[in-house]
Amino acid sequence: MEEEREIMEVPPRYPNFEQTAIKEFWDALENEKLITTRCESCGKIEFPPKIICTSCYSDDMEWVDLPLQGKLYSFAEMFAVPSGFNPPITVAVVELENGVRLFGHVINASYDELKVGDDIEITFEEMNWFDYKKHKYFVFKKK
Amino acid sequence: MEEEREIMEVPPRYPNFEQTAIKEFWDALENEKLITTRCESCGKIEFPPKIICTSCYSDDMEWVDLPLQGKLYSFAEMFAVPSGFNPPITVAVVELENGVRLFGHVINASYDELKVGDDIEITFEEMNWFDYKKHKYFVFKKK
Amino acid sequence: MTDVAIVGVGTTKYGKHLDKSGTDLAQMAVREALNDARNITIRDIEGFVLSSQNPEILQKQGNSVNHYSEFLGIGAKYAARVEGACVSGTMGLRTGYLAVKSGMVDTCLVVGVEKCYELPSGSDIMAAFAYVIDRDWEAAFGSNAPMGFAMFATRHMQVYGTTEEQLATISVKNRNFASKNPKAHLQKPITVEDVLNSKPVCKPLKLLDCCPVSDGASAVILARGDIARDYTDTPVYIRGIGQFLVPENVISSLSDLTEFTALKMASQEAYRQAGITADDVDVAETHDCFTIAELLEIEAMGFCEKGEGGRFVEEGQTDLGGKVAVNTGGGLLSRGHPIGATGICQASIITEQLRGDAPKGRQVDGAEIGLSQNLGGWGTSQAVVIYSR
Amino acid sequence: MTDVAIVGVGTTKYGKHLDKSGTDLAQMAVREALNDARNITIRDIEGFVLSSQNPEILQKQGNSVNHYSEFLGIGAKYAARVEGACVSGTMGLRTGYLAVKSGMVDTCLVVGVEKCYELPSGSDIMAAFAYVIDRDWEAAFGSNAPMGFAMFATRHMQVYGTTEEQLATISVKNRNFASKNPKAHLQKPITVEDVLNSKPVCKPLKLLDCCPVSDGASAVILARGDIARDYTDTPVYIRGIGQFLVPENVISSLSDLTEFTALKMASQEAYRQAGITADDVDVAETHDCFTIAELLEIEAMGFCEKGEGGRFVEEGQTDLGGKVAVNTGGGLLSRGHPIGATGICQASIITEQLRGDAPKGRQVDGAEIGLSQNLGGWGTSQAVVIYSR
Ligand SMILES: [Zn+2]
Ligand SMILES: [Zn+2]
Repeated sequence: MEEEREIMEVPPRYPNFEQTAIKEFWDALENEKLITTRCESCGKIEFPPKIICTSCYSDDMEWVDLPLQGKLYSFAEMFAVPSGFNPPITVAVVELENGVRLFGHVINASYDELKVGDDIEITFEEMNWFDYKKHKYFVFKKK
Repeated sequence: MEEEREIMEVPPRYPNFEQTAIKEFWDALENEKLITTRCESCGKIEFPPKIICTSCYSDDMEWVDLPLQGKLYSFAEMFAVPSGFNPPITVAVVELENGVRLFGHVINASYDELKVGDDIEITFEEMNWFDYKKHKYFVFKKK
Repeated sequence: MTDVAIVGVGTTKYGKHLDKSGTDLAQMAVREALNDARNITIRDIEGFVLSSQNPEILQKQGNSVNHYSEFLGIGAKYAARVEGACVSGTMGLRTGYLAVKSGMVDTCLVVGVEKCYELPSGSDIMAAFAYVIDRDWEAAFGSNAPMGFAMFATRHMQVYGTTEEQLATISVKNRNFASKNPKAHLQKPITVEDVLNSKPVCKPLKLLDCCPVSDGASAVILARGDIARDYTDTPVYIRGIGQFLVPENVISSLSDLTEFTALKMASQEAYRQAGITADDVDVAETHDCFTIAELLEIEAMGFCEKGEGGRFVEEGQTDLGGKVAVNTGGGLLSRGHPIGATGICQASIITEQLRGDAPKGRQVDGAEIGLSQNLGGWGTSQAVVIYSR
Repeated sequence: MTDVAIVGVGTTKYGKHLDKSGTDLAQMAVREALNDARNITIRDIEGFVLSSQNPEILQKQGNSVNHYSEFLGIGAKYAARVEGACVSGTMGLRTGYLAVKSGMVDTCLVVGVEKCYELPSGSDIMAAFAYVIDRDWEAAFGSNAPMGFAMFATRHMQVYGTTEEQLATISVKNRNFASKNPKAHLQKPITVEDVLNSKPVCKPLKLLDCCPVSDGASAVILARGDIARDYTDTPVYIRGIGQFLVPENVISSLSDLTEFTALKMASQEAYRQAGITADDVDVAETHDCFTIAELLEIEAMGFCEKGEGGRFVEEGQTDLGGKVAVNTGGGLLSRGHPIGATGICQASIITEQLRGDAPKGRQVDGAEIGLSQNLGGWGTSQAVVIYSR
């Protein structure tokens, strides 16, 4: 009834793991550690990591570990995905124990198996990146 | 003394010769004819061709031949050129006998052989286009 | 300060315009706007705002305000290309409004245009649209436009019990309006079952919960209030414009996925400027890029309570004869969404409504107060305009 | 209507910032601007304008105003990304100015940023810049930025006898200023011979007639004139802004390749608003993307007669102690040209001059009236700002 609509490419997947002020973050991921920045002046923990605090504008930022436990805040299941991914992909926003939220893939559940509030564990998996290599990134696992 | 600066790519060379409201223009070039639009309401001759007059906004446009003679209005010689071209390229703005100006390549003279006001003849040559085929376009020849 | 009025509007049909360039479409829309006004030629217009979202990727063309100025034949003493993803149109309208309001120009042409079908495939177009998403922290993992709105839908459904049927109702209503709008991209009526049975795009959203990809251009001519009647017998005045952009862009950075927080602020500001409340609005064009978006909008703008949107649309309160008629032009869902043009087209549809010129089946009887609402990002960049005769 | 003042300025060093993202650079510039003002945090600022030319191609990132709002932590009730190729910065400044002037916001942050060296090669960067040129009627045949300005140079030289040595003088002067500006991209002094002997890029222009490719960000904080002293002891007021965009974009469409016609109109408008003439200007930052551009600018703005620019610069009239000091920050030629940032950086340099804070060898003694001039396209889109204490 509707005309067919093809879906989905995406821009090259891009983070540059070498030329970046947050190289520590990418290096930590390779070691299956999840870190972000905390402002030493006002205490704000931000994700994504920043070189300057978005609240008080201090540049005194320290790296801190993020908890690897959280709860499902919302989720979706993508049937039309960019090249380089195999549909369907379940994606979610997860709220960590300290209130920080992350976006990523859910690796062990489809849409109908999930509900808001589900307990989630953070783990790590290799993904394809713009440099045509595989790099580790965090993913979500329903407990 | 200065750091080396690499120069020049260019966006894909793009005109779509089939899906366009000015297909007549591209078809005419293939037959070594140079045409543009004239507004039947106010008489304005415009290049590039338009589907609606930029002066009186009539959409009553007719195709007319452009003269193939003109004078050199200004010129330059490019040593850094996009891929697909061989440097150096002499380029020019030529004013036709009816006042219309065109931009294109000068095929038979370098910078030092030219001066403003030189007599120019319009001719046609094949060029590479985004569809990876060759298409004819107008070029300039110093008389 | 001076009032600002809309004195002319024009829009192309929205859809696939395979044989038209972006500049062709813009010329067609501006021609209609100039003809809709009187005593005005392109040379009489002092300001020029171009709203286009991504001609760089979609058309491989930058410096679009200058590119379009040549093809539109407009010289301008205030000019800007204004971009804010899907809210580009209303950002541009507001910027043109400021240029007139501040006395910088007496008249301003605002043109919205997007030419999508120049790229060779649907995949390329979708890749171009994904540029609006944060590259490193979201798009890198495959995020696309339906994804973000599906996240809102999931949470709204789980927290408030909103149903897929209720969302489908929105799509059906807007298609019904579009069936009476010859300029709409998709005009064939659909049923709730059609929506529910359409293929999943991003659960819980299905194909008919999503707007199509459209080419198109729309234009409005703004003028100082005190000279507006030189150009039309039926000026429509902009009574307020509210906008809000929050410091949230990555989907995981959004503070609340059950509401458009920025829209609550933008609409309150617009109401304040216009001296009205939500109850006063007779007709609204809202940004229904996905069905869930329209639902979140009627809640955020106060047409109904938070969480009540599903029931409200089910009751027909957003249809003709309801509390407020929403998307009588067919909405993005059916009229189409040539990105930069959408906010301008909304203004043209409200203008038509307030003039009483919409056809039967779309005209809101006695419409006095109109509203348009346009968003960018994940609803994180919002703009609301209030209009009256 | 209210006056509009600059109450804080900040800028990163311009150059290759391989380890910084666009958002990193923007944060650095805004941090400096917030520190330059007093009694103000990011949460106190009501408006946000982002000027960035082509993050779509250069950084593969769209919806930049929302992307940057997250990293800058700014919520805004007026927000827009404003783009006009190389004049994006001053278009953005003027748009922020209108938002304050019209009373829409009390304060507005205007950020200009361009991140070029994220692309893998110089060829890719140059390809990205070529997007500003009309795709079908000019770029398709290899046109690039030096080409258009070389066309002006050729005709100006043949019609008025302007020489390559005179053009070189401009580059030497600006590099000398840059040698005293630690934020400039290129700081090592050069001679006329260095310029003449540098390799041809597009005859008659050589490498040292051309500005480099730079990363960088600049920021200004605008405030209503009546509250400006809450934020600084040394507000610098915007006394006039003139702009003009002509309906010409393809190089062959330009009416006159010996002058910047649009700049004559933009500068006259700026002078009119400020109630001054060209003779009153003490210090000017102009858009010297190529040496010929600065020459055309001093003619178009009336610092000297048309055709006299070559002699004027040769006499040192645009150097310290001359009739008007031009590009005391080093200009685009040496300070660098991170496209969207340039117009904002010009405002910050004029602010420093009018505060008397520029270092010896760059400070214009007793500078009272400052001017900045920024262009887009082939000089077809122009903006001029007049400042004073
Ligand atoms: Zn802090
Ligand atoms: Zn005509």
